[in-house]
Amino acid sequence: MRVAVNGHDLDISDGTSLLALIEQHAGSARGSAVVVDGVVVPRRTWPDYAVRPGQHIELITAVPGG
Amino acid sequence: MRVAVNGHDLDISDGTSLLALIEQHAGSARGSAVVVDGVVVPRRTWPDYAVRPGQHIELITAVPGG
Amino acid sequence: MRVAVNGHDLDISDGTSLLALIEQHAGSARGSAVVVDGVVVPRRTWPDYAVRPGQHIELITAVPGG
Amino acid sequence: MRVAVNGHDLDISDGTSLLALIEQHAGSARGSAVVVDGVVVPRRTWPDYAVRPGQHIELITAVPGG
Amino acid sequence: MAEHIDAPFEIAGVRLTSRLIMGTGGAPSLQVIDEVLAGSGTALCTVAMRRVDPATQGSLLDVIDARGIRILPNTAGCRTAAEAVRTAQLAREALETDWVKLEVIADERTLLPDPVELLDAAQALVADGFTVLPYTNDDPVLARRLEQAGCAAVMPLGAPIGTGLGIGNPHNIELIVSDATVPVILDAGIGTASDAALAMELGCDGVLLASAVTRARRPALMATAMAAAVEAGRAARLAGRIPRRHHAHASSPIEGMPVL
Amino acid sequence: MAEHIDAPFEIAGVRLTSRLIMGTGGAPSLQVIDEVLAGSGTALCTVAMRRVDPATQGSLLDVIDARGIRILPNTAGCRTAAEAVRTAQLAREALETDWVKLEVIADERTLLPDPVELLDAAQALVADGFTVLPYTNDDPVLARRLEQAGCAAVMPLGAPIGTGLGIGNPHNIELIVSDATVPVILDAGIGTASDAALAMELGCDGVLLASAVTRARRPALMATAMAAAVEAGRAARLAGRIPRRHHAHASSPIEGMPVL
Amino acid sequence: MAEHIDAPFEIAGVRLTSRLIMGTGGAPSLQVIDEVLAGSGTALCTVAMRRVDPATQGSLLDVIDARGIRILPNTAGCRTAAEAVRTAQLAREALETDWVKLEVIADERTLLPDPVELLDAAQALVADGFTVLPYTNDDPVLARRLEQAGCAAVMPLGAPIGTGLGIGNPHNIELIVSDATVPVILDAGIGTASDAALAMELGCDGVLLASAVTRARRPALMATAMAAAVEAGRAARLAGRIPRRHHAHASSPIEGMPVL
Amino acid sequence: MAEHIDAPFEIAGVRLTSRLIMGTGGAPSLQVIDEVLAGSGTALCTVAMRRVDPATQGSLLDVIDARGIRILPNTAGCRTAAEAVRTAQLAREALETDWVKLEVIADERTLLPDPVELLDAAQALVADGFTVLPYTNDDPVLARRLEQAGCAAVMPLGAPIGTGLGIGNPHNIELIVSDATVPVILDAGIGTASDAALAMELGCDGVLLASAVTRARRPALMATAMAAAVEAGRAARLAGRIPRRHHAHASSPIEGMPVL
Repeated sequence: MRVAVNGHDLDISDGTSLLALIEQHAGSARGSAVVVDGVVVPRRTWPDYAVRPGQHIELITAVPGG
Repeated sequence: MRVAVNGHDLDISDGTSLLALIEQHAGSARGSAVVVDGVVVPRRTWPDYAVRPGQHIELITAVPGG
Repeated sequence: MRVAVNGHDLDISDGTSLLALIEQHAGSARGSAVVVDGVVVPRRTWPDYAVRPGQHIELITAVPGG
Repeated sequence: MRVAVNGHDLDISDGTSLLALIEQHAGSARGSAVVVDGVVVPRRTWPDYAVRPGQHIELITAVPGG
Repeated sequence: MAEHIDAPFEIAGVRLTSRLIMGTGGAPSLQVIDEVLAGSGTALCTVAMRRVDPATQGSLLDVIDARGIRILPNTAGCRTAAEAVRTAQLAREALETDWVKLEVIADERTLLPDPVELLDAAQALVADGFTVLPYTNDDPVLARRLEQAGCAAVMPLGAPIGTGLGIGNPHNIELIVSDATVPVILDAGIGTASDAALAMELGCDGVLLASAVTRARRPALMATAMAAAVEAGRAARLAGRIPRRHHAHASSPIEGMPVL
Repeated sequence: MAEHIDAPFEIAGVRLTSRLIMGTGGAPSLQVIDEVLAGSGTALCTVAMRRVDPATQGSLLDVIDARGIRILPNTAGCRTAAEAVRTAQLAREALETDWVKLEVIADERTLLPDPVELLDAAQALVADGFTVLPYTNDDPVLARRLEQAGCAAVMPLGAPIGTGLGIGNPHNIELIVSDATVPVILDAGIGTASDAALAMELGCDGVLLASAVTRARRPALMATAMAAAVEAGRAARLAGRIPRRHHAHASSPIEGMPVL
Repeated sequence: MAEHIDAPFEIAGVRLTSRLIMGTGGAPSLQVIDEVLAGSGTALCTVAMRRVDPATQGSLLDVIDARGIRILPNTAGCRTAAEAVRTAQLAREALETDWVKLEVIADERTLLPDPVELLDAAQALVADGFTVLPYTNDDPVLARRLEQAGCAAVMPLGAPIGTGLGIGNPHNIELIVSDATVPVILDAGIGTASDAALAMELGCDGVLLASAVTRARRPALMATAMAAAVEAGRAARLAGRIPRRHHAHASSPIEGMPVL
Repeated sequence: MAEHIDAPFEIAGVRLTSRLIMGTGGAPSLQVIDEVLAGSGTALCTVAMRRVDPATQGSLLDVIDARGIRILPNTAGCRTAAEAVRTAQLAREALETDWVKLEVIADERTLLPDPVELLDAAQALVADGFTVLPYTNDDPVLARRLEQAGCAAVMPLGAPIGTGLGIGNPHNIELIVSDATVPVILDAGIGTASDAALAMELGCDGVLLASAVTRARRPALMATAMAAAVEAGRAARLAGRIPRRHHAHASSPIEGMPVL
């Protein structure tokens, strides 16, 4: 199915969990946050949260700054 | 009758107009403004404005400053 | 005859006076001074001062500065 | 006999050595220098140097400063 | 800032014949105020609005009018937008002008402007048809917000009122000038003539001061000093100063030294 | 510094109608020199002594004379007392003046004066009947020694020649002024008008500058700026500036606020 | 500022073992960040929140955690209160901390804070339970408003971010310190060690910097310099500096000179 | 200045373990001197030479020796080269060292060095085998002359002795450093830690101070502050500070902002 991750369209397998998506992109879930269609998704729900087609997902993490 | 002018109680004769009150205090009406019971009284109405007992009157003028 | 003027060898006609030399180089004698073989030559003596062969002559004048 | 030490007249017993004079004034000879009648007296000669009447003696030492 | 030495100085379309704006506070007498206004050559001066005091001798307005100087009432002493707006309305009624020097201070100790109340007051007064000249701090962002709110000029401080500390942060004044499309008037903090000249060299369009002149030992003489300094600073700005160099640069020729 | 605004400015008993002394170096043409001299209103200007160059167009002296300006020859480029004395003697012969701006520099990189050679040269020139105006550093002790040597003025630098860095050490200039009984002329380092005003506020009797004007983008305009700045700074000095305060001081009355 | 040299440094009741707070931006590599964190001895460092970039090598958080340093996420790049609040909430979710360095800038050119948006964001975040450390300008009034809004510290700038211009207006920093009852952290503008020492001498409780260290020629060495400077400045503040005197004051005895 | 952080600090071939040189004047007691020497970590301290005072309690030399600190006698109070030379000779006899801090002051009010007498004294003492460390003004030319005369270091002032005004003219100190091939020690004028750090950032090899520590409210604490400041300033110099920029430069990434 297709979703938008950080502004880029992406094909992912059906039933992918948010946790899997994050680990795939960020290496680990540590230090990351997720916004799906404008809503912050609490960390504890990531394992069971199944990504649905067409969702806009923002994956955010800590980078050097300030 | 008694009125309050700039915070001081004052006896003035009945029927005193605002214009008279101002000229008596400020010498002239030029450069002055008046607030009666919290309302700014337009300059053009001063001659016909009869002060009433118990009114709180603020007479304001320009002084050196700034 | 040959003389050195401000570091350049120069042929001038015998009997040339300092005054003539100065006027020829500086246009006028005003604002100029002359050193011949290391000695300052007073202005009043320039008309009668006959330049001699081999002399080293410095012609100095005022220029923009300071 | 009388000598002048640092500007003050002083009675000292005959035959007093410079070393004795210094130790008496400065506590110890360490860090001190002596000028007698305008001449610096080398440290090694102090033990045998007998002060003579009327000499002007400057005893100098290190003090807090700079 | 206008790039011609003889470019007129205008605020809200009104041409002023001097870039020095005078405050009238701090002088010992009306006589001194008169001398100071004369010496400064100013075309605009501020007044405060206060309760009528029957004991007052002489008329400030007569002194100002006699010299043909435009009046700029201020809202000195106001601590909230509401007070400032009300005071501006009284001044308009009293002096028949819609110009106002907007001051909204946060406390009596620093007399520094309160940025939030100041911006609120500016917006309200502009909406009410006033020509607003706000006394502000030296924050380039607040200056921009005030201009966006429709103020006719921005008047950043050099230092707190009456301190005479000069221009504490020239870099901020430069930033304000580089951004502004309305006149920038350096207001408050000026202590002496070189401070006023520097303000103009930084690109300000004018200078507003009071204490530096009215509280000087010889006020009238200081007024002439400030007038000359504003002219000097403006001319220097337009003339294009030489760059600062780390090493010396001879002003007499190196060549042509005589051999003596 | 004389405590009357209209006290005449005199060096060695000669009254000068301007406290701004102009150097003539650094200008692109005689035409610009003429405009600068006119704009500055100066009564005294410096020239350097160099070998006659037949290629030179026009006469510097004619330009200066036409404006009735007194000439002050300098010894720019000299590195020893002997060179400076010899150059001064040539200038006296050439220009029929015994005034000299004495420069004895230590190197071409800093153009800073050599204190020992400078003092030697000053003593020799005074003994030879010259009116000596020495260009010196900002050391109050050297300035005093030069005055004791009989110099007619002392001319400390604000910063190295041509740098435009302004007055690097105002404290030293104040010390020199507080000691001196001859005129103190701030010489070198001025970059813009506020620097010149500051020099006068510190108590200097005059300012000497060249590059700040001749190398400005618009020299004639900068000359007028400097003239105004010197006047402004002098007036401010005499007017007695307000003290610097750490805390604000209101210039509008605290009392009499209306209750609105 | 605490008047004991060994008084602990606390923000919101959390004790920090160093008064130097490090930004992690501007370094060429994680390796340099690690060296800088080590050299600075910091106990608190900032990070920014950005989209995950799969290309990133190594883990910033691992580096920070390995040194036992607390994380302070910032809202760098946010232009409105709404953006800043949202970013702070994401940071809380990502990093499991309710501390935030609040930045709300007005534009990319000056990176100066927007006073109105900043105050709004501070109020909203305090209400939402955050421990707010706002990056603010040097306006004493805005600093007071931020403290009144419940911020855990105020972090005024010395100069705009990354300029290295030092502390442009020390007088304002002194005013902020004299008023504040929460820690004052000098944030932004530091260029070199003496700037950091000065910040502490003015009474700041700590210093936050990034570019001055991460962009120095030798970052790790500059980190140690800053650590020493913060210590030096704090000790000097507590030791009570000598007054500035206009005239000299001998440090060797005047009396007892020998007659030689 | 040596370009390695661990490059040894040497004067006349003698390695010193600290770049902070302490004066011992101005302290209320020997006890405070001892605490100050300990806190500063200094390896070299100055003393003055005066007439023996039988009333004196305790031995300064014992205090200094107990800490293994080298002694640097000064010629404080001398007004002529002859007095200074004589005083140096006495110090050599008394303290068995040929090192001397050469001071030849012009007057008691400014305590500024007399350039001519100072240079004469330096030449005489070098000829007599002394290791001469002259206290000089901030004139780069005089500093060069002193080095040419064979001095082992040059010690320019930041400001007059005991004023605590800091470094009045950093540009001159930079010029001295850029020229010198012997150590440059900033001597006199330091008021607080940031001044000492700045001296090192300008490229000085060391700092000499007394009053700033001995007359501070808490001398021992200020001594530690100065020691840290000298280290900080030196490290910052060697680390290569960031350039001063007119405009801001972000320290957090511009890219990768999430869309929220």
